[in-house]
Amino acid sequence: MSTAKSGSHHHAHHYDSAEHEYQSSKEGVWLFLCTEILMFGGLFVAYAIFHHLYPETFKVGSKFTDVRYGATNTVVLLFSSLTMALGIYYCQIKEQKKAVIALATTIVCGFIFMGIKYLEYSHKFHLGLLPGDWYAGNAELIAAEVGNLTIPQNIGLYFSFYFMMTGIHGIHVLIGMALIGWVMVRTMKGEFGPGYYTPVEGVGLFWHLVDLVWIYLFPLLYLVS
Amino acid sequence: MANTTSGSHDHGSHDHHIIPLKTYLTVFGALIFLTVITVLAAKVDFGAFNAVVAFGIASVKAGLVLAIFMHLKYDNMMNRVIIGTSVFFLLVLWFFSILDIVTRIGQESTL
Amino acid sequence: MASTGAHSEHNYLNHEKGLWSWLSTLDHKRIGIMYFITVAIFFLVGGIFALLIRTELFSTGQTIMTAETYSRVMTYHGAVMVFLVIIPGIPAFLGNFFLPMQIGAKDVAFPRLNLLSWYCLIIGAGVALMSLAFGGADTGWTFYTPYSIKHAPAVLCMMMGVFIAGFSSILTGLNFVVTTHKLRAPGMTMGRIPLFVWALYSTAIIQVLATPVLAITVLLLAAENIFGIGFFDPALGGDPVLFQHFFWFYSHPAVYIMILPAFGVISELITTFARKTIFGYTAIAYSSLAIAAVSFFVWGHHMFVSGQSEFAGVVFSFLTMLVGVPTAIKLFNWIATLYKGSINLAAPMLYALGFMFLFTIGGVTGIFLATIATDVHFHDTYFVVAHFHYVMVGGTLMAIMGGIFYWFPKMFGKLCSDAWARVSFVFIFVGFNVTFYPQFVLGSLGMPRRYFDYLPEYEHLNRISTIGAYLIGVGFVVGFFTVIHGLLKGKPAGPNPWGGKTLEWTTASPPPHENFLTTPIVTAGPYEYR
Amino acid sequence: MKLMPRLNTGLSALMALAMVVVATTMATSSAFASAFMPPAVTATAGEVDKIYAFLLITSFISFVMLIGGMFYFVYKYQRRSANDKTAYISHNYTLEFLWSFIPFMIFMFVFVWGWKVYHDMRNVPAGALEIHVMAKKWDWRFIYKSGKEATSGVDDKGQKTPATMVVPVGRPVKLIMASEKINEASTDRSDRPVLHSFYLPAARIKQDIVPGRYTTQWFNIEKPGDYWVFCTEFCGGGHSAMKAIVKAVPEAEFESWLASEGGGSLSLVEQGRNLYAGKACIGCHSADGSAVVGPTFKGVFGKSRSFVSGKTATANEDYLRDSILNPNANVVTGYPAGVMPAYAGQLSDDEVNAIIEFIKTLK
Ligand code: HEA
Ligand code: HEA
Ligand code: HEC
Ligand code: CUA
Ligand SMILES: [Cu+2]
Repeated sequence: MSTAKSGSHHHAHHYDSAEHEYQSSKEGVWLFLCTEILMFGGLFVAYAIFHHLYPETFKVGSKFTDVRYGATNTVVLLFSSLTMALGIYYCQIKEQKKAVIALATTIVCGFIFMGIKYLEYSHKFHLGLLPGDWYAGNAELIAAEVGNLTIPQNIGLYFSFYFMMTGIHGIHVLIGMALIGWVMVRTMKGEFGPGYYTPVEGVGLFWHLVDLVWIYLFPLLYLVS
Repeated sequence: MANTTSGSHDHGSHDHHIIPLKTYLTVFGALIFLTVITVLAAKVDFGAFNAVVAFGIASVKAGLVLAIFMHLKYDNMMNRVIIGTSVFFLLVLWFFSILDIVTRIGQESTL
Repeated sequence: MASTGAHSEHNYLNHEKGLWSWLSTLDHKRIGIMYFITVAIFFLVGGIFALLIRTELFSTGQTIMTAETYSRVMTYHGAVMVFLVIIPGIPAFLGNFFLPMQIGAKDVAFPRLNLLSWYCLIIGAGVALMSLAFGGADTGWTFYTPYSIKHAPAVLCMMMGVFIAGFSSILTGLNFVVTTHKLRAPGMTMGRIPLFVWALYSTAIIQVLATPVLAITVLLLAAENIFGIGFFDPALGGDPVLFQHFFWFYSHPAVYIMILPAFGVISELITTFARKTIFGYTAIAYSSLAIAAVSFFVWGHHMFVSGQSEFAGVVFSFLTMLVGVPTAIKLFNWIATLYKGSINLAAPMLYALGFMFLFTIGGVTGIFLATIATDVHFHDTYFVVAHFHYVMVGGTLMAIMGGIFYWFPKMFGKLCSDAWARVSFVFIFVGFNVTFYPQFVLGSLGMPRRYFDYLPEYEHLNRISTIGAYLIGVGFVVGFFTVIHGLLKGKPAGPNPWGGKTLEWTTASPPPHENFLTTPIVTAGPYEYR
Repeated sequence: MKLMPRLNTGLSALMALAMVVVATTMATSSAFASAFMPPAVTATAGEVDKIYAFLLITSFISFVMLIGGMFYFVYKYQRRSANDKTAYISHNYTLEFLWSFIPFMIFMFVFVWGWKVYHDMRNVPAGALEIHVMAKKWDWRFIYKSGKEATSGVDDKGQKTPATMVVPVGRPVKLIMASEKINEASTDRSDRPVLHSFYLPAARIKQDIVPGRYTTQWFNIEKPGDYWVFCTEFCGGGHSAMKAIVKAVPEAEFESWLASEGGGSLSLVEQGRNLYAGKACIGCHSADGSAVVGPTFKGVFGKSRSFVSGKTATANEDYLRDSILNPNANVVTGYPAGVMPAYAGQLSDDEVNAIIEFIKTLK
C-alpha cells in the first residue's frame, strides 16, 4: 500500500499516452453498454408487444408485485448510483479513503437490493407464481393476497417477463458488485488517483447502466395499469 | 512517467472535467423526487397516457443519470452517438415487429 | 520506416516459443493466426457435412442416411458454416491480422478482449458441438419455433453454443471500432484508411448492434425450452412469427457481416493486382456504411410467406431493394478500377475476379427474392439455397481464399506456389458453378429445400450438383496442400512481393512483434499508384 | 512461373466459357420463361412468370455489361512489364450517378410490379370455394363445406398415396389453413403442432401454416390436371414426404365427386349447429339477434368488434377462433369478462372449424 503509486500508471505499449488509453477504454465501455442496451432492449420490445396483445394479463399480473418493494429498491439503486459516482469523484480529487467508503456503500446497496429481491422471489414462489408453463398459482393464497380477481388464462406470461427481466437484471447487479469489489480492492492498494482511474470509471458506467435498466423496469413491472 | 505531483499526467492530455459534489447531490435529490412522482402518478388515471407519463418520467431520470452520473454531458460526441445509436436501433426492432403485428389482424388484404 | 529483413530475423512468429505462448498471446497477429487455424478446421467439418448432404441427394430415396440423420447433417452444415466459419472468417482472422497494420497501429485497442473473443469462439463451438453427444439438433440453423421448442438437450446445447460464440463476434466488433477510431497512425485520417479497414469498420458496427439481439433471442428460446415462458410458443399464447422477427433482426445484418469484409478484401486485391488507384474511394467507403445501416431495415424479406402481415411484407420488399444500390456501386467501381490498369492474373486476382463473377449472380438473384411476388414462389426452394451459396461461397469464401494467398507472404514470410493456387481456383470455380447453378433451376422448378428426398424428375440435376460438390472438394484439398507446402517449403517472400501500397507492405515479412520498427507517418491516401 | 502466360490464356478462356454458358442459359430461359418454371396453370402464375422473365432479362444484361466489361479489361490491360504505369483515375461523378440511379430505378420498378401481383395474390375474389386445410406432422387433410374429407391413403402395395384435393377448374378456391397435433389426445411436447407451408408450384403460391391461427391463400386453376403440393417449412424427419396433390377437374365432375362416397356425412355447418347446442354455446349466445349472457352470433361474422381494452378488430375466422379458445384475451364491450369458459383443449380443431362455419351462415 504505497500512496506514491497513486495516479501513476504505465499505459499499454500500443497507446501514445495514458490519456489516449483512458479515452479509448472509455469508448470501449460505452460500446459495451450499447450492446447491453440492445440485449435488454430485446426484452423491452417483447414486453411492448405482449402488453399490446394481452393488456389484461399485465394489468392483473402487476397486482402481484408490491410497489413498496419496488420503490425501495429504486431508491436503493439510485443511492448506490450516487455513491458510485462519488467513488469516482473521490478518486479524481485524490481522496482515497472516502473513495473506498463510497465504493463499499455501493456494494452494500447491491446486497440490500438483492436481499429485497430474495424476499420478493420467495414470496412469489410461495404463491406458485412461476413463469409460463410452470405457473402453479395457489388459488387460496392468491385470493388472500389480492382478493377475488379473474386470473387470465395466460397469466404465466406476466411472470415470464417478471422473472426474465428481473433475473437478467439481477445477474447484472451481481456482476456489478463483483466488479466494484475488484476496483475497491485496487483503490485500497492505492492504484488509483487523479492520473489514473479508468477501471473505476468503467465499472461505474456499467453500474449506472444497471441502474438505468431498473429505472425502466420499475414502472413496467410494478406500476402497469 | 511516475509523477510525484498528483493530478498531472502525460503531455498532450486534457484535465478531466470534475463535476462538483453539489451537482451530484442535487441530481440525486431530483432522482428521488421523480421516483416519488412516478409512484404518485401511477395512482392517477391518465387514460391512454398512463404509459406515456410513466415512460416520460423514467426517461427524464435516465437522462439525468446519463448526463451527470455517467458524465455524458462533459464527454466527447462519439460516446453520445454510441448510446443514441443503440436506442435508435432498438426502436427499429420495436417498430417493424409491432408494425407487422398491428397490421396483421385482418385475414383479408390489409392494403 | 521500411525495413527489409530476412525471415530469420526477430519477428512475431519467433518472438516467443511454445504452445502456451500462443494460447496466452496478446499479439493480434498471433490471435489472427489462431483464428485461421480454427476457422480452417471448422470449414473442413462444415465441408464434410456438405459432402454428406450432396451424397445423400445423389439419388432419390434413402441413399446413405435416414431422414432424421439428414435433418441433423443439414443443421450442422448450416450452423457450423455460418456461426463458426464465415462470421469469424474474415474479420477475426484477416481483419485481426491486418486491420492494425493497415492503420499503422501496434495492436488492437484491447488485446486481452481479443484473446477472450477467441476463447469464446472455442467454448461456444465446443458447447454447440457437444449437442452431437445428445443425438444432435435438427432444427435447421434458423431455430424456428415451435419446432425448436422440444425440451431436447441437444437443441439447448446448440443455442447456448451460439450464445457464447456470439460474444466472440461482439468483442471483435467492439475492438475494431475503438481501434479504428483511436489507434490510427499520425496522418492516417478516416479519409485515408484502406478500404479493407472501412469494410471491417462497417462490419464491426453491425456486430456490435445486431449480435446482442441474437443473444437475447437464443436466451429467450432456451428459457422457452426450459420454462415454457410463452413468448414464442403458440400453445401458450406466444407468437412464432415474433421469433422470426427477432432472429432475422440479427441474421439479416449477419449476412452483411459475412459479405462486407469480403468487399474490403476485393478492394485491396483489385488495386494491387491492377496496380491502380481505386476508382471511387469515397463511394466504396460510404457504401459500406450505407449497407451496414440499411441492413437493419430489411429483415422481413425472409418472412414474406411466414404469416407476417401483407403490409409489413411490402414495406420490407421496398427497403430490401435499397440495399441493392450500394452493392451495385461497389461492383461498378471495381470494374472501373480495372480500366487502364496493369492487370496481373496471379492467384489472388483470379479469386477476386471469380468473386465478382459469382457474387453478381448471387446478388441479382437476391433481387428475384426481394421482389415479393416472385419470392412467394422461390421461398424455401433450392433457388434460395443457390442464391445464398453464390453470395456466401462464391462471394465470401472466394474472398477469403484470395485474401489468404494475397497476404500469405506477409503472414509467414514465404511464397506459396502461385500455379497450384490457380489450380485450386479452377477446381473451385468450375465445381462451384456445376454444384449451384443447377440448383437455381431446381428451385425454379419447385424443389423445396431441407428435403431429404425429392421427386424423380429432379434427379438428374441433383446428380450434376453432387458431382460439382466433389469438384469443389478437390479444389479445397489442393488449396489446403498449397498452403501447407508454402509454409514448409516456400521461398522467402521479401516485404512486398505484390507491389501493394498499404502500410502492411512497408514492414518486414513476417512482421516484427510490434508491427513497425518506427511508427509510420502517413501523408497520402492508401492506393497512390502514380 | 513459366506456366503463367499459358495459364492466363487458359483461365481467361475458361471464365469466358463459363460466362457464355451462364449467359446463354439465362437468355434462353428468359425467352421461354416457363422453361425453368413448372407449367403455369393460373392467371397469377402467368403474372409471376412475367416478372421472372423481366428479372432474368435485366439481370442478364447487367451481368453481361459488368462481367463482360471485366473480361474485356482483363484481356486488354494485362500487365506487360514489371514496371507498367497506370492511369490515375479517382472518380467520375456522372458515371457514378448513372450506375447508382439506373439500378435504383429498375429496383423500384420491379418492386412496384411485384407488389401489384402480390396484392392480387393475397386478395381472395368473392364467392371462392372454401376448403379447410389441416396440416400435421407429416400429412395433409382437406375438408370441404359439405363435410367431405380428403385424406392420404395406402395403395395395394402398402405405399402411401398422398391426400388429393379435388377442385373445380375455373373457380377460385380459398384455403383456410391450420396446423394440428399429430393426434388430438397426445400431451407429448414433441407432438405439438408446428409450422408447415402449403406450396403449389403450378400456381406459384405458398403460405406458411402457423399454429394457433389461420392463414389463407387462394388460387384459380384454369387447366385440368394433377399438381403437386409440397410442405415448404421444415417440420422434421417427414418434411420431404409431406406431399399432397391438387386435382383440378371440370365443374360437373367436381360436383359429382363431392356428392359421391363420404358425401353422406353431416356438412360442416350442420356439425357446427350440433356443437352449438351440444357444447352449450346456445346457453349464452343466441342465433337470432337477441343478447343473452354473451353477444349474439347473428351477423357477427365480418363485423367490426370493439373491446373493453379499447382495441377493435374485424370478426374474421381468426378472431372467432381466438374468441372461442381464449375468450378473455379480448372482451367485447358491454359484456362481462371471465364469464365464458376458455374452450382451448375442449374443442378439437375440426370442431372449432365447424362452429365457425356455422356462425358464418348466421347473416
Ligand atoms: C453473404 C451473404 C448474403 C448476401 C450478401 C445477400 C445479399 C442479398 N440477399 Fe440474401 N440471403 C442470404 C445471404 C446473403 N444474401 C442467406 C444466407 C439467405 C437464406 C437464409 C436462410 O433462409 O437459411 C438469404 C436469403 C435471402 C432472401 C429470402 C429468401 C427466402 O427465404 O424466401 C432474400 C429476399 O429478399 C434475399 C435478398 C438479398 C438481396 C436483395 C441481397 C442484396 O444485397 C444483393 C445486392 C447485389 C446485387 C443486386 C448485385 C449487383 C447489382 C447490379 C449488378 C446492378 C444491376 C442488377 C439488377 C438490375 C438486378 N436473400
Ligand atoms: C459459409 C457458408 C456455407 C458454405 C461455405 C457452404 C458450402 C457448401 N454447401 Fe451449404 N449451406 C449453408 C452455408 C454454407 N454452405 C447454409 C447456411 C445452409 C442452410 C442450412 C439450413 O437449411 O438450415 C446450407 C445448406 C446447403 C444445402 C441444402 C440442404 C437442404 O436444404 O436440404 C446444400 C445442398 O446441396 C449445401 C451444399 C453445400 C456445398 C456442396 C458446399 C461446398 O461449397 C462445400 C465445399 C467444401 C468442402 C467440400 C470441404 C473440403 C474438404 C474436404 C473435401 C475434406 C477433405 C478432408 C481432409 C483434407 C481431412 N448447403
Ligand atoms: C357461460 C356463458 C358462455 C358460454 C357457455 C359460451 N360463451 Fe361465448 N361469450 C360469452 C360472453 C359473456 C362473451 C362476451 C365477452 C367476451 O368476449 O369474452 C362471449 C363472447 C364470445 C364470442 C365473441 C363474440 C363477439 O361478439 O365478438 C364468440 C365467437 C363466442 N363467445 C363463442 C362461443 C362458443 C362457440 C361457445 C360454445 C362452444 C361459447 N361462446 C360459449 C359467454 C359464453
Ligand atoms: Cu410439414 Cu414441412
Ligand atoms: Cu436477408
